[in-house]
Amino acid sequence: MNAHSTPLLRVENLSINLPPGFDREFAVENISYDLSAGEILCVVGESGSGKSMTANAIMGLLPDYLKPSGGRILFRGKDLLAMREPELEQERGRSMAMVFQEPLSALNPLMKVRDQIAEVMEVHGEKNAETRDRRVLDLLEYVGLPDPTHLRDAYPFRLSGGQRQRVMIAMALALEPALLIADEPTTALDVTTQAQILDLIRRIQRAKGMGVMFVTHDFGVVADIADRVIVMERGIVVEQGPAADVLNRPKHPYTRRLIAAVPHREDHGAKAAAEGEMLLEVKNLRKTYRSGGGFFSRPRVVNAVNNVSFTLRRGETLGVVGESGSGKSTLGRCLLKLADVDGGQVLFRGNDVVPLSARAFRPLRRHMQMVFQDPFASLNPRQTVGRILTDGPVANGVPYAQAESKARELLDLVGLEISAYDRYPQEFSGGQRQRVGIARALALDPELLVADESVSALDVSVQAQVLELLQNLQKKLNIAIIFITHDLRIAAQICDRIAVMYRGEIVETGPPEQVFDAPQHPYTQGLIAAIPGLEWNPRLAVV
Amino acid sequence: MKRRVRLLAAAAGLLCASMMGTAYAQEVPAKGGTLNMIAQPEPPVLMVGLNTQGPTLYVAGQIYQSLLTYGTDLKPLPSLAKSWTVSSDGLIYTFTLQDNVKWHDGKPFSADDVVFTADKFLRESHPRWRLIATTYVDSITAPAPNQVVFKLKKPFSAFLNAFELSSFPIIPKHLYEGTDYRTNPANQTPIGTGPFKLKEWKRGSYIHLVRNEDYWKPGKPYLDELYFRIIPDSASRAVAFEKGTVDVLRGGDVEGFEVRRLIKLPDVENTTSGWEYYAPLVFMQMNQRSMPFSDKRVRQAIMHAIDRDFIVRNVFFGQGKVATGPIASTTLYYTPDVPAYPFDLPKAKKILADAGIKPSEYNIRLMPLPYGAAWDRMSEYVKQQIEQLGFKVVIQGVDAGGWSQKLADFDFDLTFNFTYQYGDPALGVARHYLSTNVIKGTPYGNNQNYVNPKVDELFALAAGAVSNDVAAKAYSEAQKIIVDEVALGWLYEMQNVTINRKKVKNLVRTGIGLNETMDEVWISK
Amino acid sequence: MTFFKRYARNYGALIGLAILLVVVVLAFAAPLIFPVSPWQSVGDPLLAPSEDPAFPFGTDMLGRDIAAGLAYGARVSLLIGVISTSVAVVIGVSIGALAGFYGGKVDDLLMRFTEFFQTIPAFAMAVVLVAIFSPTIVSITLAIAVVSWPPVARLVRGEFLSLRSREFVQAAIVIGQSGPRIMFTQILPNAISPIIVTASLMVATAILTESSLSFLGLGDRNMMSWGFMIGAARTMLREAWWMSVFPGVAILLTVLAINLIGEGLNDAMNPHLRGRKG
Amino acid sequence: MKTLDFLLQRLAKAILVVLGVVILNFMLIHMAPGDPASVLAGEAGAGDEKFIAQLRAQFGLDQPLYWQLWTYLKGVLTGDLGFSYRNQVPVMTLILDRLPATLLLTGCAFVFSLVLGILLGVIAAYRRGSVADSVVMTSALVFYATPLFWIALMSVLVFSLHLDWLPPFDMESIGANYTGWARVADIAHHLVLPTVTLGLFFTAVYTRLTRASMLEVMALDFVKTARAKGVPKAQVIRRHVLRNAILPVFTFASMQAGQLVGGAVLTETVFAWPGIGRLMFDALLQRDYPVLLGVFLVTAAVVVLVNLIADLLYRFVDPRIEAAS
Repeated sequence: MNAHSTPLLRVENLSINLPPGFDREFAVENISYDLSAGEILCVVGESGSGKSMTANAIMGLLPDYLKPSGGRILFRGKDLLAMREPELEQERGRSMAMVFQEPLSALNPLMKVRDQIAEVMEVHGEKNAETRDRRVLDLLEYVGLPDPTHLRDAYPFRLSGGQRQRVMIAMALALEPALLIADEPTTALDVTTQAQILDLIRRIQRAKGMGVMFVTHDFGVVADIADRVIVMERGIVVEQGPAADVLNRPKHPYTRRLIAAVPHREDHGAKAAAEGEMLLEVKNLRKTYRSGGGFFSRPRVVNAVNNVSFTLRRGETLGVVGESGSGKSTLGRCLLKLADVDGGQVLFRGNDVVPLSARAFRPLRRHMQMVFQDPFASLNPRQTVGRILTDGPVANGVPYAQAESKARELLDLVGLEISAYDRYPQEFSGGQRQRVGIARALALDPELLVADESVSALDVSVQAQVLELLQNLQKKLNIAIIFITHDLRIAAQICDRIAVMYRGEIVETGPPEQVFDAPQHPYTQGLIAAIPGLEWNPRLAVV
Repeated sequence: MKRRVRLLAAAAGLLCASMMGTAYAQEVPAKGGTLNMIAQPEPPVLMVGLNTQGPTLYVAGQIYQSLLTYGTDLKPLPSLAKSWTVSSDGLIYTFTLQDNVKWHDGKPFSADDVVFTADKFLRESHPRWRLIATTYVDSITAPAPNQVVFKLKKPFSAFLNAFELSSFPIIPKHLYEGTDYRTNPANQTPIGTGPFKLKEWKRGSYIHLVRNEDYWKPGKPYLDELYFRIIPDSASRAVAFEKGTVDVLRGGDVEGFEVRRLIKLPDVENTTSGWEYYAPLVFMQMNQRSMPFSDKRVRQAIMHAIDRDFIVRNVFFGQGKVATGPIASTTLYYTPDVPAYPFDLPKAKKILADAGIKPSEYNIRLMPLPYGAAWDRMSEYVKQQIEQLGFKVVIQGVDAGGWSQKLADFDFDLTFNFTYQYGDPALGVARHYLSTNVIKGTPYGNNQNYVNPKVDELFALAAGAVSNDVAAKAYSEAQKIIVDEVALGWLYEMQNVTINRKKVKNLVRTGIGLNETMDEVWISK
Repeated sequence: MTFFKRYARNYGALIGLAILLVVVVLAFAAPLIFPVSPWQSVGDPLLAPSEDPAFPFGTDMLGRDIAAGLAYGARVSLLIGVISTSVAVVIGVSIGALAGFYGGKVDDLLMRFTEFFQTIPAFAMAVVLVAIFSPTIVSITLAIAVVSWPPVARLVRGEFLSLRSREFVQAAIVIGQSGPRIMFTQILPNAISPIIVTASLMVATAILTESSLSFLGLGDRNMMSWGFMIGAARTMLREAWWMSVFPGVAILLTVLAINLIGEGLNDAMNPHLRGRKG
Repeated sequence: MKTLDFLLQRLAKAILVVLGVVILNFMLIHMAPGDPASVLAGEAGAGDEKFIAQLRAQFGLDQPLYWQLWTYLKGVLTGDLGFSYRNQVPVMTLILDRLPATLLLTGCAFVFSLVLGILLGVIAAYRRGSVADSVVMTSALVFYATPLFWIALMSVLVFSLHLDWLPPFDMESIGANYTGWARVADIAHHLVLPTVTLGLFFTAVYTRLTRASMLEVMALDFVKTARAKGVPKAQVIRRHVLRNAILPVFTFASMQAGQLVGGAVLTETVFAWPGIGRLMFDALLQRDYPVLLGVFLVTAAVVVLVNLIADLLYRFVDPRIEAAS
């Protein structure tokens, strides 16, 4: 630690109590770190580690029920915790600013972009409307927004996620604060957008000499942007140091575990080319969404899935990769007839399922199962795990007793206690729930499994376990998997072939090596280039 | 103790009020002024030939006039007819009309209007007149512009009683001849011969009448303006009188107990006079088509089971008098010499027991008359009393629409109703007892299905009598039979109280009370 | 934390429960406490509350005991409140569930139908229905149900619409469950807490509506109800204040109690007020 | 969707809704027992069967029901709402006579309850957990639970009879012949009690709604953003929370417009207010079907219109709507 100059920000022995009823006493406990001007400090940790809490505590934006119970937060030598609200208001927005995770909800939906940015200046004493206006224009241009004169009069809902986040950054920069706190600012964004925003933050930080505190869960991002890193686990700082040290020479076991779990293509075990029989053939599949339309306007048409064709063999894993809006989820829903198909064929074991009615298709459903994204939303909170696992077989005519014994076997298979049978989903962690979700799909002995972003809501360490489980199960049961994900690293790690989707179409298909090393389509190339921490190999850190 | 003092004070107040009333009556009438009254409920229409409900008559009585009116002794008095003669065989009635009478639109009034009214308009649209006309009238002619002659087919002792406003309002021929009376736009701008003209009717708020400058009585009326205000809530109506917003309360405008309070106010006088012609009489109607009411002993028992005095005292707050029979004690041909039914529960039970009737076997539907709170209280009381005999009683709540429908269709067990006597039993009383009047489809006949040929005969005899004595004897005999058989359960004679500020003079002069043309009313300054 | 503990954190809700318990006990025990019919004249007319210790709440113009009326009135209020709400909930849930689950044309049709009912002023509609079908306890209950189901339908539709796209419902489709089965076993149990909260508030509204109808003279004339008592007392507002004040307070307290309970249930059931872990 | 497009669609829908209401009510009302002809006959003093049959024919009541409905609908399309059996006036005249009074009363009650409700709700939310919050919310709960007619009676008792501050009934001093501002003042004086009585329940509703909505919005991310910008709390509430929070209150309020008319039935009866609520009640008791239908038709039309205006305003205030639909 640099003892010679006063750091921009110094957190000293900060503790924040949790109200009774939580699983631990402190949200953060006795944490200390420094942030100097001109450096980017990444705070990294899994969900519940307390990383966002410290960020909010600095800004004085903790919810009412959370109160710091000890320690100091010194900003340019002054203790923020001892400040009264009006003083704090003076500092907020002027000398320290914050960017949040959800760019849509972080902007007032009923206020134009220009007014929201101008407001920062207004409340901090800029009385001249013209000056404010000029500055807004400058800022919008500075953060790289197209056509600022036009865009400043737009409402937030008109902007894309990346544009909104740029507006947030512009707002934060309005008064050139000394400290910028970014709380997972890219988590809700697509990789390509994420790369741009990271780039922007880095550029601005360099130009303005700001101190940036960057909260994230993604080590790839850390590798891209951090000068220094602190790692948090359950409210405690377990390790801190320069980025190169922490990333490449982690000392604490927790850090090592986290880094080991970061997905990486090199893990891909060369698998024998799938030679199983043909299970699924998709030909020229189309799905369009129409919306709006009236007496004077034409309806808007979106080709969510456009002329998509591919094949899948037994025991094979096909990765479908794309950014949000690329149509990858719609494709998955179409295959399982959760959405109507507008054209093309889906041949399952040679029979086209598209023309089948819902009733006629129902008996076939047991062969094609799905693992969902959200481990919280995908399990009915009012049903026991046992009920969740037996509902499917029972609906397909299996006697309850048989379904029950099968369910218990499955619990064991996916690595859960048998006693989970009588418990409710709320009693389990996210990873355990996702195991239940997988068990539910397997209860019907499917031949095809569609996994739609099945691990993206999980913390890295859990993610790795679930991926491993899926791979093991596939080997054991010889199931075909369609693995839909936005994360190329994961796809590369577990898939036999990867299909890249862009605007409803498959623009490129091939084995991971080919897609990664010799991407053909410009979109794929961009996508690969945007992967965070591309240069960093986590496997080398933990050998 | 407290209560007794209050009563005494009330009595004293009453005494004072009546004494002072006579003292002021000597004053010389003053011209000008506005009289504020209440029309309750709001009349649907002011065209009195189409609607003869109380409030309609009240307002329309100032606009329209009839040939005759009646004193508090029920003797005919001149109105639009200045004189009349009856032939000795009782078949020719000749009316001579007032001179210089004009309609409100300036057209002269003549005998043609009367003939049109009697022969065309009322014959079609007036339910009572059309019966009289069809049964008794042979021809109606106008031998001279100021003379009308009615020739009857057979004598009708009540004929001369049928010419007041509610029975025989005169309609302008020039506006109605050859039109559809009900949809005639003139219904909204009533044109009569009366002392006041309609200026404005703000529905839901008030009806405003102004002085008719061309009124045929020289120098009359005294008043400039009349307001009839619409105040649907009875408590509010009492407040309106108290605050001086209105000067007159008609019987029924406020609840009975409010009357008790209001007549004690200073500068206020009251009278029960002015209802002699109508003499409303309240009764229970028991459907005699089936058991238990088809048995006269049940009806008698029920009469004994109901404390009618209690009803008068506690439900109608003393504004009534227990009725002894079908004819009101204030009207012609009344006889007190009929069987009496004092309140006596044990006796009522004994009658039923002697008759071998088991009340618990019967479910009685009791249909209240939907006319307001007091009527509801009466139903509730009667229900309790009948239940004490052991009957099962269910109150069947209905609104005005449902009530008249069910009554007209004979779909009821027990209900309440009241009748106006219209000065003569032949007009207002007989209709409820004649077997010929058991007519489905109307709520105001012999809906209880009382049938006794002897009674039919007696009523016919009385109606056709040329001599008063013959009529009196027949009516008296009929009353005895009817009361013994409890054709209806007579409860009480309504005594409507008119309350007004003392400054309002000459308000109630005749037997039709406030429906009377107010051309003699004035306000002292 | 158990459900009751969560509920008991809200003092208002506890007070509400206490008041309602008193009312319920009163309703059930009415024939025991007052063996004589509340319609029966039992004392002098118009006794003020302090005048005769036998009638702590006074008597009305026919000498009927106000206290007895209050007790029997509780029966009517609760009976009509609970039954009409149950009927309304059944109608509302069926329509809302179908509309929300099937969406599209079915939804359009059912929601248009619901709109018709919402466009007509509820109370005016209830008045017309009761008047037309003559006021009996059955017609009043049904009329109140008929005018109060639309909000339930909308609520349930909203819940179904949002739950339908939840992943666990998608999962139920994928494992081959049938539509009705999904509606009943997957979605409905998850929509039940807002329905219960709404229903509890509807009971309160139904009691108010019943009293308003009775006040207008459209109550069941064989049942002593609070609204009826106020309606009957209305003309004697100045002479006998106790005749309208006590039943008014009874309605106020009961409705208040049910509302407090509703709020307590809402607090206890609403998931985002619970401390969420994970 | 373009605003004009939206307007046309909504208008078409509105007409459909009103038409549906008419048909629904027509069927309902004619299912009722109770015959207008016999009521009329009763009012005329008596009546034999022929007389009643004659009345029935006069008003087309002897026609089959579908034919009556058809005739009625044809009339409605040409602005003819039929003829009142009882008042012998075209229904339209009767309603137009009474509608202004009801619009005045319900309009005032609407504005009163909305303004006061939002104000109190905002205060309660802003001072959440304070004494002011408890007082506001407790009184809101009490008014929410008090029967409207009882408040009406009690307020007449207190403010008119005891204190003599306010007139207990009527819309204006009849016969006083005020003109100009004196008349406005007079009507305003008469308006106070009915407006407050009718409005209190809804005030309570809007207070609770506003508070809940405020708290919900206050928990949203953009409020945190505003605070992170250093915007003072009061300004955050005013500029960011309020606008977002009262939108749902407005929507709800516009949907409740019809319920005010229901309340007007009671209020108008107690305060002798010459509006359509009372007209409806009288028409109902007298089985004056055309009037009853007319009132429902007009009420539905007004409600639909209010909703339409609210939707348009909403589009104006919330830029997202146009894009979303």
